[in-house]
Amino acid sequence: MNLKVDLAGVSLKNPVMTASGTFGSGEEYSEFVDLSKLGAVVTKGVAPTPWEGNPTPRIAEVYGGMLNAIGLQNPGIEVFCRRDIPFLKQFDTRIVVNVCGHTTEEYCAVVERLADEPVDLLEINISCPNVKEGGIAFGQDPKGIEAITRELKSRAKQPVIMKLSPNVTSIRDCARAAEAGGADGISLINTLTGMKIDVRRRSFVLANKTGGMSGPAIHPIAVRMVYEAAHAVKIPVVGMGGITCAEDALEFILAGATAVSVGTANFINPYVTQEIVEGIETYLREEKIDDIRSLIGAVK
Amino acid sequence: MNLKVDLAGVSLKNPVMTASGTFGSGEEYSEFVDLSKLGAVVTKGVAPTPWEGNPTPRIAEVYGGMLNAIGLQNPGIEVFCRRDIPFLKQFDTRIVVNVCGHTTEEYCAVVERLADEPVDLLEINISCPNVKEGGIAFGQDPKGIEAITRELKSRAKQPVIMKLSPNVTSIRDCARAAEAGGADGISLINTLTGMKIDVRRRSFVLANKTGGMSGPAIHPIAVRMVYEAAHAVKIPVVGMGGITCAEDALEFILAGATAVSVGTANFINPYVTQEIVEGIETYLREEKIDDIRSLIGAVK
Amino acid sequence: MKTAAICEVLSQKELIPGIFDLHLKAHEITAAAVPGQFVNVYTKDASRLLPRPVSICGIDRKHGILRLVYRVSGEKTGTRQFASLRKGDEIRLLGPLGNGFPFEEAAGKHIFLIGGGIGIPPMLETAKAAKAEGAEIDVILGYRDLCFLDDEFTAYGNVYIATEDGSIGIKGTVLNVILQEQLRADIIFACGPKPMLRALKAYAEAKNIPCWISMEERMACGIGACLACVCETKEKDAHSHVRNARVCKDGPVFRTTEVVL
Amino acid sequence: MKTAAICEVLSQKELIPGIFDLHLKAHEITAAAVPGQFVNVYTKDASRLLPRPVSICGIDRKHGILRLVYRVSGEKTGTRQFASLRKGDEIRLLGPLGNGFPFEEAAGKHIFLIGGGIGIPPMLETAKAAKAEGAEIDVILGYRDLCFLDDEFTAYGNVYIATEDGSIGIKGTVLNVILQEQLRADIIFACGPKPMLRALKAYAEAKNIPCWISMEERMACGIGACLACVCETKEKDAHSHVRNARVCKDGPVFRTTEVVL
Ligand SMILES: Cc1cc2nc3c(=O)[nH]c(=O)nc-3n(C[C@H](O)[C@H](O)[C@H](O)COP(=O)(O)OP(=O)(O)OC[C@H]3O[C@@H](n4cnc5c(N)ncnc54)[C@H](O)[C@@H]3O)c2cc1C
Ligand SMILES: Cc1cc2nc3c(=O)[nH]c(=O)nc-3n(C[C@H](O)[C@H](O)[C@H](O)COP(=O)(O)OP(=O)(O)OC[C@H]3O[C@@H](n4cnc5c(N)ncnc54)[C@H](O)[C@@H]3O)c2cc1C
Ligand SMILES: Cc1cc2nc3c(=O)[nH]c(=O)nc-3n(C[C@H](O)[C@H](O)[C@H](O)COP(=O)(O)O)c2cc1C
Ligand SMILES: Cc1cc2nc3c(=O)[nH]c(=O)nc-3n(C[C@H](O)[C@H](O)[C@H](O)COP(=O)(O)O)c2cc1C
Ligand code: FES
Ligand code: FES
Repeated sequence: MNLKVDLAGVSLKNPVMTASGTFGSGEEYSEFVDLSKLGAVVTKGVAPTPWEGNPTPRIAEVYGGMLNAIGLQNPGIEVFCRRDIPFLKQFDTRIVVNVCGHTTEEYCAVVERLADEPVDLLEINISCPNVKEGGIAFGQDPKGIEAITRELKSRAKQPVIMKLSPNVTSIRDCARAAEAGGADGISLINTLTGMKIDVRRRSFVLANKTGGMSGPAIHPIAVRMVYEAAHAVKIPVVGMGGITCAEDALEFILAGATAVSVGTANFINPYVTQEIVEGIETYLREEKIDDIRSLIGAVK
Repeated sequence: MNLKVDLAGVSLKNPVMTASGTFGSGEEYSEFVDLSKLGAVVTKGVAPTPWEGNPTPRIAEVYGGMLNAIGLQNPGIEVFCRRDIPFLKQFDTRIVVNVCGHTTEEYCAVVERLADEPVDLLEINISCPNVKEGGIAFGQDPKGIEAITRELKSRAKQPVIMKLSPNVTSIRDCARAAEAGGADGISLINTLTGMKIDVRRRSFVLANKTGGMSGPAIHPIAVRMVYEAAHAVKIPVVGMGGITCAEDALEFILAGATAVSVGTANFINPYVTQEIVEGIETYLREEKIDDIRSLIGAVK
Repeated sequence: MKTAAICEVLSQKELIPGIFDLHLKAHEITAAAVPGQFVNVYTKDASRLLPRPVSICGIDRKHGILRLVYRVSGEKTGTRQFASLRKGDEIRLLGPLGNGFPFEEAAGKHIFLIGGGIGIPPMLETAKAAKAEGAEIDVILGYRDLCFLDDEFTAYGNVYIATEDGSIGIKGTVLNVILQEQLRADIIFACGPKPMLRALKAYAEAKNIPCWISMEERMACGIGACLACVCETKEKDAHSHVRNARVCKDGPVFRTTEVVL
Repeated sequence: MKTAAICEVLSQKELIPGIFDLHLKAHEITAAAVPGQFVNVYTKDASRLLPRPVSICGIDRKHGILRLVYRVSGEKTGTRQFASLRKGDEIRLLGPLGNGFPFEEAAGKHIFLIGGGIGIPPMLETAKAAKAEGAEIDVILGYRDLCFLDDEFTAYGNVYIATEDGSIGIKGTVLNVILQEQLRADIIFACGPKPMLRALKAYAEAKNIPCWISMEERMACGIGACLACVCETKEKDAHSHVRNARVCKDGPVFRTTEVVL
């Protein structure tokens, strides 16, 4: 039985990765999960310098999910390279670094700094709804996506995966723009912009007013977008959004994803990523499928 | 205590309406709810001629909601005028007719046919994700929205509310386009396009592959969009998406909606619309608020 | 009168693996129900919102007891949640829904009551009602292998059994029973999987026997408002005039001659 | 070692209206827990996903019994669901989380243990631990009106009470107690609402008394990974180097001199 997949030229031992921002740099969850059992660890977004993020409250519970407006708090690339990469190198898993910036130059700075680091893939977050500059501003406009992709590709040593926003009219156009800019893959979905109001206090629940919605509630929207994107481009697609179990992950794969990322579910069950790997194995066994790759995009 | 609101020149006894397509033409739910207690009944979409809708399965359960791809089955405007309007006229509530069509001409035909009928408002569905022609094709492009709004406004005798799609990059632009076209109001959100895959059968759950997602899972996204739209235009906004209780409805009103529509929740609790009216009354009493209108857009 | 009510569980037992027999206190629903109607059952877990339609298997009007017999369709399903209900627990129902079998048509006639698999439960109360009308009843039940409820039908008529593997009764389908036992009827009432209904429709129409069948479709409202649950009809349906009748309201019981299977 | 475990409810009672006292079988968690740590409690209802952080009120390592005392914060909340738990029910926990009070600092010292409202529960196990270290303890508890847990503190020290309305003890806040009773301490441990913590911070820093307080913030992961639960610190935090420490991991207990309130 083969669980290995090839993501933009990088071989993953299985298609299960972590979703950026929900798994730190793996350290906290390594108390629960053997990171060597995962296809890859995708780190929290990292910028050229430390970012302090948004004021609190940063999160709110919503039906079947949550809103977050963390605002990309992170220690900056130097601390990251010194502390987090060596930590992750202890494990037999792939390292995907999620990159953020306020400007194209900032994204470029991170990508260049990582050139000689033992990092397998770069995931470029052009879809964060919670920062004033950068983030989603890049990710909602096909022209912008193509331009920044091209810029980063000309500098990156590792394969580049562009992380797309679901807050768009046509995910197909965004996917094609990333492909046109030379991306080695795309990942989606980032969070859907949402809002919660406290009707008794008559105020926003989040200090940032809006936040990104994640969790099982968004899964059907994410599957649809992954399906559309996978049919629009030839580069591989990483599917995410609301995965809580192996079946949720398999929906993405059947819709056309080569790999998947698990986010919010980690907060509910810290063992979940490893359980999903095991659940996929069980599924393949029960369905008598030899090779997970035969499932990629199998539902048309 | 005042619950009355003015929606595009039409006075509603309270802001609670039904969401199109979830309440038939009111007859079935009149066994559970006193329709005279509602601000308005919004009917299922009606076209110039009978439409047979999509193949089954037309619905699927998803986490915190459902997908539907009914495909606007309806008996056409003649049967509707003969049967459904007289039924609704028995009640002391406002009648809002939801209009659909494959082409601008078809929308116009319905609107013209309704000119001399005792109908209070028209809601124009340019956002149905489940039909091949018409529907969402009109509703995702600001230019298209403006054009069809202008066309309909030149023919309509009743105030026109344009129903917008959430499957867009900028709901603000869509809202402004409707306003520019002369709309008397806008309503949102229609359903978010989603997909569900049966991983055991390895096929789509819906015959139509994709369907529109509704129910409490979409509420935070809808509240955000209503907030954005209400701040982009001067015309009144009807908020909907995932309302299951008075608090959910009040979030929309605080975000800027003049009225709200309750959809999927009817399927779970057929008494829900009336309970929401009562819940809003209780809230106003407890919070010592005299006039619901003071809450419209109160959270900024 | 349809009612949405929170009902108390009186008892629940597993008849055969995966098939549960649930007795509920539901005065208002039993007061209004007729055989062949169904109820919508809601899960407690708020993440699953849609109702599970379940046919009425037994109506005890005097004590207000409603009986449902249902199959757990898989893990992580709503029916799996129902299976954990214990005496004293509560569950939300909406019903009675749909039209029911026209058992008054059975008065004084010789009838077949045919059930296949999880389509068997509604036939039990139908048998009771048809018997009360003075019908002479042949009950024909099709199972995969293990039987349930079969013993309870003997009070109302001759019971014939077919199993896929032939472990009990006749090997094959309910139609094999009819042919092999050379049974005859004036009227047929049936509920079961689509292939069975299709075969019965062909049989009944060939023999010119009036036949009513109970149909299944995914449902949301359960009362005819959402148009989720349609099935194709020969003539224009009364609601939308497009040959798509609502299973929940215009059915679930249809004359075979009305529907396209 | 943190564990996510399904725990059995041993008992639950309502101490005063809306405040519940829950005893759980949680061997792995009690084995690792120290006073001032907390656990994440998950609802059964799958529509509510985030954990409810609840401080550990009691640790019975011998019997593996964990005690939580919590307030139902409103209708339709997760805590309202917890309140319906009965003996034998199960509930999912993750813990122990956070750092706890440095009760070893209390060894042989005179200390204040201060709790305000629903901040009182964690002080009970802290009192036990500090007493075991040989501390001399003044317990100062602030309530709105009705008292709970106050009688249990008498085993560990002198108990002073303040109520907002003065119905019991001294009218006012815990600070009124300190001033009015002219109490003195070498060290302070406290948990309670932000205004109380702010006042204590000012008091302790003015008097140069080392003071540790337990902070509150909305949480998702509970283990330091998501950066939801930060509080402002004076110096750069160890994780992100931006003066935003994680309450769930770097806290919930901080030296007042570390944080900006
Ligand atoms: C009129 C009618 C009467 C029925 N009577 C019985 C009965 O007496 N006993 C019995 O065991 N079953 C009966 N069924 C089938 C029963 O409704 C489904 O088995 C059940 O809904 C499956 O729900 P689940 O929670 O197990 O599955 P899930 O997979 O959790 O269901 C997800 C959604 O799909 C719907 N769904 C899944 N399968 C079906 C199906 N076959 N038909 C309709 N909706 C489905 C569910 O209602 C739910 O909305 C009847 C169906 C209909 C339409
Ligand atoms: C470290 C720590 C220890 C705590 N210890 C206790 C305790 O011992 N006893 C006790 O009664 N309460 C304690 N609290 C507060 C408790 O977490 C909240 O009252 C509870 O989460 C509210 O949940 P709910 O289901 O009642 O409300 P809901 O409105 O259903 O909660 C919605 C979401 O908001 C979060 N939330 C709401 N209020 C708070 C809050 N004040 N702090 C953090 N998250 C909140 C919930 O966790 C949940 O994710 C503690 C909080 C923290 C951070
Ligand atoms: C608390 C939180 C923080 C996140 N931070 C990041 C981030 O730093 N970079 C990024 O690209 N996505 C970030 N995301 C988005 C997730 O990686 C993921 O795309 C999204 O949450 C959908 O997946 P899920 O539903 O499984 O959580 C964050 C999500 C959450 C909930
Ligand atoms: C079964 C179903 C049918 C619908 N049919 C229509 C329709 O005919 N016209 C329309 O404008 N919207 C239609 N909608 C969308 C709803 O009116 C509403 O915009 C959407 O469901 C969000 O609200 P909710 O979450 O409260 O259901 C339909 C929704 C559902 C679930
Ligand atoms: S389920 Fe709504 S019409 Fe039948
Ligand atoms: S709750 Fe995730 S870092 Fe504290």
